[in-house]
Amino acid sequence: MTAVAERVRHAAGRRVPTRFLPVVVTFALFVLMFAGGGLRYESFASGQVLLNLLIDNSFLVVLAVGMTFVILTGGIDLSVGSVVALSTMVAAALLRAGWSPVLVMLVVLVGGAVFGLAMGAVIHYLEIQPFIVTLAGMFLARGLCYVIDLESIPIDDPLFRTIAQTAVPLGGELFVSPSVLVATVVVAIAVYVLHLTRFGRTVYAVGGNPQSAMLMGLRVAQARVGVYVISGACSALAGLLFTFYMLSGYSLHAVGMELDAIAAVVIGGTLLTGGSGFVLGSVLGVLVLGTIQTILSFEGTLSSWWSRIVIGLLLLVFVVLQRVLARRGVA
Amino acid sequence: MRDLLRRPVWPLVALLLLNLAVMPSFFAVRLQDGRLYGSLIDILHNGAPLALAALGMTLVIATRGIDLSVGTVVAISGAVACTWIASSPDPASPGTALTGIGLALALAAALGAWNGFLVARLGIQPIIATLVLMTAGRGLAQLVTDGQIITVNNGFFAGISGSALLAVPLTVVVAAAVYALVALVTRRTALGTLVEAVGINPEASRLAGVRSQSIVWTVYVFAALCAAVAGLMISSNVNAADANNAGLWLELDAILAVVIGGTSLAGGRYSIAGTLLGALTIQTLTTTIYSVGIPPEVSLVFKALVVILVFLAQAPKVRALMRRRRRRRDDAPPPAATAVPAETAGSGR
Amino acid sequence: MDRSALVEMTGISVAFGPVQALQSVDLRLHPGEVHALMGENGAGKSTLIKTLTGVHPVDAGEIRVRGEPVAFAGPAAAQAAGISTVYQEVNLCPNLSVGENLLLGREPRRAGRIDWRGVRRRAAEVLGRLHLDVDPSSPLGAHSIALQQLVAIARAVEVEARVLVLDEPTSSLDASEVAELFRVVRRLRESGVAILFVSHFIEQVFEISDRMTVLRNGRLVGEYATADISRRQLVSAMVGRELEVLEQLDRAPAEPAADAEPPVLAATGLGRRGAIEPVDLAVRPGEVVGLAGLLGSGRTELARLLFGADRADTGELTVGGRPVRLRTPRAAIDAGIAFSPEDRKAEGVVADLSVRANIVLAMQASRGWMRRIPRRKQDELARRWIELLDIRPADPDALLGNLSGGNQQKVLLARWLITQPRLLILDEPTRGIDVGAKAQIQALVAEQAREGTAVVFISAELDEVVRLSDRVLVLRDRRPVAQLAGEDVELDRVMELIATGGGARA
Amino acid sequence: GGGGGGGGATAPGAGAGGEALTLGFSQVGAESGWRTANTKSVQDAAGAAGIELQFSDAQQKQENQIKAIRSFIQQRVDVIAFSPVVESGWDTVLMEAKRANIPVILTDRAVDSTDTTLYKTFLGSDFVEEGRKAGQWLVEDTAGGSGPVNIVELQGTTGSAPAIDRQEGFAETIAQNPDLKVIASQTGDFTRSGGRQVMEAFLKTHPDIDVLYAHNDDMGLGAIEAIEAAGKVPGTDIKIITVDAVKDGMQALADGKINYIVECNPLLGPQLMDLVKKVAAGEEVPQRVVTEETTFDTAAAKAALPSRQY
Ligand SMILES: Nc1ncnc2c1ncn2[C@@H]1O[C@H](COP(=O)(O)OP(=O)(O)OP(=O)(O)O)[C@@H](O)[C@H]1O
Ligand SMILES: Nc1ncnc2c1ncn2[C@@H]1O[C@H](COP(=O)(O)OP(=O)(O)OP(=O)(O)O)[C@@H](O)[C@H]1O
Ligand SMILES: [Mg+2]
Ligand SMILES: [Mg+2]
Repeated sequence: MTAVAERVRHAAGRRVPTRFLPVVVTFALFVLMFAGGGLRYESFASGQVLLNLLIDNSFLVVLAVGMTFVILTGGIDLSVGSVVALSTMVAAALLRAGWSPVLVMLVVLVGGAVFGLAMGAVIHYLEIQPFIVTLAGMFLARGLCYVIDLESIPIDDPLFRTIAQTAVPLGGELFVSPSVLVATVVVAIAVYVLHLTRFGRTVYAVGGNPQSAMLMGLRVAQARVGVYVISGACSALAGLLFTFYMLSGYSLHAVGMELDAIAAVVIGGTLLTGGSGFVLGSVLGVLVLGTIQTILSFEGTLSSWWSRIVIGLLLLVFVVLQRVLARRGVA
Repeated sequence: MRDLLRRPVWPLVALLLLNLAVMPSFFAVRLQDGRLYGSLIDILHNGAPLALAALGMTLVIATRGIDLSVGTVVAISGAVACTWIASSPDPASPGTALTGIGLALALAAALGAWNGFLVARLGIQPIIATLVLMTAGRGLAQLVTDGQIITVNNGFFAGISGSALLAVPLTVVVAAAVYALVALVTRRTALGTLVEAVGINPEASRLAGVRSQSIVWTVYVFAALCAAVAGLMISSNVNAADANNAGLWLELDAILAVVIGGTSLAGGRYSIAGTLLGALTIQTLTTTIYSVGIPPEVSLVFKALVVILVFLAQAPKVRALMRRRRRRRDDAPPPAATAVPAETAGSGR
Repeated sequence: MDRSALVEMTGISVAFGPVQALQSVDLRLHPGEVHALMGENGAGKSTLIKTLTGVHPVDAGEIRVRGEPVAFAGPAAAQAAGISTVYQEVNLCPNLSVGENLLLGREPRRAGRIDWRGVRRRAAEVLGRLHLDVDPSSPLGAHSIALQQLVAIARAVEVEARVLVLDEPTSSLDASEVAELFRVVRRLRESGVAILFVSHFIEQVFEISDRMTVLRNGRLVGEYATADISRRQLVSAMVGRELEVLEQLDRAPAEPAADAEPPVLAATGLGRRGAIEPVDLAVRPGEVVGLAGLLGSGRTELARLLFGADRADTGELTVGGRPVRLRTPRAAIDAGIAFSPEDRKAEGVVADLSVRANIVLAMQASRGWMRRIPRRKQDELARRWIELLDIRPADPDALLGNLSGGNQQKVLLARWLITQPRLLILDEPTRGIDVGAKAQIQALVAEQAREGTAVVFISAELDEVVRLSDRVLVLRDRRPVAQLAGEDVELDRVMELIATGGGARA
Repeated sequence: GGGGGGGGATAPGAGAGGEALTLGFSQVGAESGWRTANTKSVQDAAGAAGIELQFSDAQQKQENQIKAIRSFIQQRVDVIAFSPVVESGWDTVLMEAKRANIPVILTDRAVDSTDTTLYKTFLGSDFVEEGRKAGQWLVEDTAGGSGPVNIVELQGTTGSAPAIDRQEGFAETIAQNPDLKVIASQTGDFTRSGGRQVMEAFLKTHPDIDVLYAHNDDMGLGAIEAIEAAGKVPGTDIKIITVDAVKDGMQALADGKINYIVECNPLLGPQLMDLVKKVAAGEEVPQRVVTEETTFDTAAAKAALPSRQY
C-alpha cells in the first residue's frame, strides 16, 4: 500500500497540488483495477473493452457531469434518474405521436432544463433543502412516466435507430457509439465552463462558502439555480443517450441511477460538502463503476447475491485505498 | 411537548381529514381479538418500522452524516432471524426465536459499527461509506436466505407484530418506548448537545475535547439497531423474510421523515418529536393512497405533490412572505405598533 | 443634507427579532477622509456596515450615495456602485487559491474566458503592492487568519472603489502589517476615496482617522473630529461612563518561588515537519509565557502542538513531570490543558448552539456525555460568566452565531476558564475585543496566573504580550530564536529580536 | 425466418468442435423467490447438460443486461440467453450479437422487436394467458351466482410486464360476467408486506369484499395475514386467486386459505439447455416455446405439494 502511495506520489510529481491528488489517486487505482482485470481474464484488456466502458456508460458520464456541478455548490440532485426515465418516455411517446425526431430532442432537452430551473428556483429562493426538493422532483418525474404510459414504448423512428446503431470507427477493429462523442463534448464543455468562466468559478466559491460568496458580491443566485438547470439539461441529454441505447421509453428505466451518478462523482474525489472536485474525476468515477460491472460479467460464475457483495467489496476497497493514499499524499 | 406543537402538524391533520371525508369510519377503533383494530391503528402499526428507522437516521443526520444502509439492515436482520428459526431443529419454540432475534440485533450492531468505522475512523464520506453496505448488504441477506423467501411458523416471532400490550400492538409499544428512551437519554444526558455540537462544527468540537469519533460511532450503531428492530417487525408482520424486497428504499422515506420533522441535512439541531411526526405523516400518506383509491399509476405524482406542498408551506421563507402579506392586509396603519415577536430563532431549522 | 457627503445614512434602524441592533443611526462619509466607526462589542458597527452594503434590509431610515437614495439588493449591487468592503470575519473561500480569492468575480478575461495567466500576474501585482510574499496559487485555507485577512484587504483595495469599508481589518495583524495597510489607506485617501474604518485599537484610530462616529448599544452617540477628542473622551463616549482602562495593567513579575516548582508542561525538541522546528519550552504554575513573532512565525503551530491539535513528529512533552503523548486535544484536556484557538469561526464557535451550551461545552465534554452538568449549574455558570465578561446580549439562550464577533470571543474564553485548567493556551484571545473588554481579559489572565494557572499567551499586539508575560519566547521563520525572562522582557528588546533574529541565543 | 436459419448455419464451431458449449445467460435479477428458483434451475440444468454457464445478474436494470450481452459477445460465448427486463429496446445489441454470429434465446419474457431474425426462439410463459386462466376460474366459480361480486386486485410492480399482462388477461375474461366487478386495484409490489398493507387498507374501505385476485402468491400470502387480523376467514369469507404456485402458496392452497392458483413455472432450465444445444448445432427450432404450465385447486395442490421443488 505504501509502495503504491509512493508510486502515486512519484507519478504525480512533487508539484501536483493537493487538490488534484484525489483525481490522480483515482486514476492510478482505475488503471490498477483495469490491469488486474486484464491479468485475470483473457480478452479483458483489449481496446474495445475499454471503449465499451464508454459506450455502455456514456449516459452516466453525462449525468455525472451535471451532478458534479450540483455537488460542487454543496447541493445534491436526486431527480436525475427519474428525469432520465421521463426523457425516454417523453421522447418515445412523442415519436409515437408522429413528431419529428429533431423537435422531440429539442423538447426533451428544454424540458429537462426547465425542470431543473424549477427545482433550482425553489431551492434558492424558498430556501428549501436540495435533498428534499430533488427527492420530490424524483417522485414527480417518475410518477409522470407512469401517467404517460405504464408499458414500455418501442422506438422505430429511423433517425433514432440510425444514431443508435451507428458505430463510429476509430481505426483497427475499434469503434465507439455517437453517444460517446456527445458525452466527450459535454465533458469538454463542462471543463471549460467550470475552469474558464466566471460562472464556473462562482460555482466553486459557492461550494466553498456560500455566505462569503454572497459577501464577495458574486452572483450566488445565478450559480445556485444555474447548476440545477445544468443538471436538469444533462439528465435530459443523458435520457436521450439512454433512449438511443435502449431504443425504447420505459417508466422503470434508470431506477436508482441517481445513486450511481452520485457515487461516481464522490469516487472521483469530489466532496459532498462542495467546493472541491473535478469533472474529470467524475468521469473516472463512472469508469471505475463500469469496470466493476465489467469484471463481474467476465467473472461469470457469481450468483446474484455474490455479485452484489462483490460490487460492494470492490467499491469498499476502492474508497478505502483512495482515502488512505490521498491522506498519505497530503501528509 | 411544546416542541411538538411548534412542528407542522397540519399536513398530517389534513391527510387524516381527507381520509375521513372519503371514509366516515376512518377514525373508528374497535377491539378485535383483544387488540385495537382500525385504520388509525394500522397507521401506527405499519408506521412503526419507518418511525424507528427515521429515529436512528435523525441522530446520524445530526452529526452531519447520512445512512443509506438502513433498508439493507432491515433485510439482513429479518433474514438472519428467520433463517435461524427456520433452520433450527425446533422452529416453533420461543427460545429459538429469541436467539434468532438476538443474532439479528448483534449482527446489526456489528454492521453499524462497521459504518461508524468507515465514517469516523477512516473519514470516508458517509454517503459513500454507507453505500458500500447498501450494495453489499442486500447480497449478504440474499446469501443468508439463499435468495428465497424464508417463511417461519413461530408464535413468539409472530408475536413481535401480532401481539398486543393492553390492546395496543406491540410494535407501537416498542416504537414508542424507543422514542421515549431516546428523548430521555438525549435530554437527561449531554448526548443530545454533544451530537449537535459535532454536527454543527466538528473541528470546534474536537478542539473542545468532545469525543466526536465515539459519538459518530455510537449513532451509526444506534441507527443500525433501530433498522434491525424495524426489520424484525416487518418480517414478523408477514411471518417471512424477504431478503430481496424488505426495506427497499426505506432509507429515502426515513430521510424524508427526518426532514419533514424539521431537522436539517446539514447537521446540527435535530428534533425527535419532529421525526416522529414526519414518519407518521409519510405512513398516513401511504395509507391514504391505498384507502382513497389513488390509482397506482398516479400515486407517485400524488405523493410528490403532497411532499412539495408540505415543504412549501413549511419553508420559513414562504411563511415569512405570507405573514408579511397578511399583516399588510390586516392592518393598514404602519406596522410599528404590532411588533410581532418573530419565532425564536433556531426552532424552524 | 450634506452636499459634500459621498455616503449619507440617516435614521437607520435594524432589528433582529427582539434585538434592536440599530436605532436611528446617522453616518456620513466624505471623499478623501478616513472615518472611524467606534463602539463596544455589539454596539452595532458591523450591522451598520452590512446595512450599507445591502446584506441586511433596513427597517427604517435612508441611505444616499452621492445624494441619490439607494437600496442595494446585496453586496454585488453595492460593489457595482463603488463600495468595496472587507467584512469583519474573513469572508473568502478557503477552497480556492489566494489569487482567485483576490480576483473572484472580476477575473481578467480574454475572448470571454478567464485568462489564468492574467489572473496570476494581476494577483502577484496586488500582493506585491501590500508587500505580501505568498504564492498566489496556494490554497487560501492553508494560511493563517492574519494572512487571510490581508488577502481580504488586498481584494478590497484591488478595485477602483469610491468607498472602502474596513471592518476590523487589523485585528490579527502585527505592527508592520498595520503600517503597510495604513500606507495603502493614506494613498487611497489622497486619491479621494472615502474610507470607513473599524478598529478596537484606539492608537490605530487616532493615527489614521480624520473623523469618527461613535455608537453605543445601537444608538448614535456622536460624530467627532479626531483632532478634537482625547482618548479618554472617546472611551467614555463609547462606554458611557468614565473608565480607567487606559491605565497600564500593572502586573507583578513572577514570584521567585515559581522556579522551584516543577513545570506544568515542559517540551523538549517539540516540532513538526513543515510547521515548526524543534522548540524547548517550560511553563511553570503561575507563570505567563508569551509567544512573540511576526505573522507566520509559527506561534499558532507551536500552540497547536502543545495542545495535541496537531501531532508532533519530534520531541517530548512532560506534564507535571510525567512524560505524555498528546495525540488528541482530548488527551491534552485530560492533562489539564486548555486551548483557545485563533480562528474562532472555524475552530471555536458552535454557531447554532446557545451561549450557555457553548460556555459549558468543554467542561461537559471532559465529564463525558453520561454525566450531564445539571441545568441549574449550567445556568449559574452562564450567568456568572456573561456578567463577568460583560457578554451582550446577556441572554444565555441566544445562539452564539448571532452574537457580535467580540462577544463570541468572550464566550470562547469563558468556555475554557470554567474548566479551571492547569495550563491555559490563548491564541489571540483579545482579537476583535473592545478596549474595555480587553482590559478585563488581561486582568483575568493575570488573575488566573496569580491563582497558579500556567498561561501561554499569543497576541499580535506586542505591547500586550510584553505587559502580561513573565517570559517571552521569540519565534522567527518557524524557529525559536530567543527566550527572554524577567528584566529582559521589554518591548524594544523583543522587537529587535523579531526583526533581526538576534545573534543572542537564549 | 429463412434469414435466421442462414445465420445459424455459420454459427461458431466451438460446440461442433467437441469442446463444452458456453452459454451466456443474463438474468433480470433476484427480486423474488420465483426468480431465484428460475436462476437455480438454469444453473443446475447447465451443469447437468455439461454446458459452461457464464451467468450475469442485471439487478433489474436493462442497461446492465445490455452491458452483459455486450460482454458475452466480447467473450465469444456460443449462445446467449436472457430474460429481458422489458420488452422494448433490444434491437441494437441483438444486432451486434447477430453480426457476431451468436444465436440468442429469450426466456421468460418476450421482446417486441419487429425483426424476428434477431433471436432464435422465445421460451417462456404467457402472462396474459395466466390472467385469463385466473379470470376463467372466477367466471366459472361464480356462474349462476346471485348478485354482484366485489373483487379487489393486488397488482405487481407498477409498469412491470407481468403486472400489466395479468391485469389485462383477467379484466378481459371477467368482462363476460357483468356481476364481476373490480372495486379496488392497487400495487403491492409483488411483496408480502405490500400485499398485507394494501389489503389492510382495502378491508377498512370496502367492508364487502368477496374475491381477492393477487398477481403473485406472495402478495396473496401477505393479504391472508391481513384478512385473518380483520377477523375474517381467507378462502371462505373472501375467495383468493393468485398466480405462480410457489411452495408457500401451494401450502396455503392445500390449507384452503387460497382457492385457486395459476402456475407460472420458473423451472425452465432443462428446456432451455435443450434449445441451446439445438441452436448451437444449427438445428431449426420453433419461434415460440411455451412452458408447460397448469393450474391448481385445493385438491391438486394437496397432491402436488410433496413433490414441489420451490
Ligand atoms: N443575524 C443576527 N441575528 C440576531 N442578532 C444579531 C445578528 N447579527 C447581529 N446581531 C446582534 O446585533 C447587535 C450588533 O452586532 P454587531 O455585529 O453589529 O456588533 P459590532 O459593533 O460589530 O461588535 P463587534 O465589535 O463585537 O464586532 C449585537 O447585539 C448582535 O448580537
Ligand atoms: N495547513 C497549512 N498548510 C500550509 N501552510 C500552513 C498551514 N498552516 C499554516 N501554514 C503556514 O505556516 C506558517 C505559520 O503559521 P502560524 O499560523 O503558526 O503563524 P503565527 O506565528 O501564528 O502567525 P499568525 O497567527 O500571526 O499568522 C504560516 O506561514 C502559514 O501560512
Ligand atoms: Mg463587528
Ligand atoms: Mg497565529
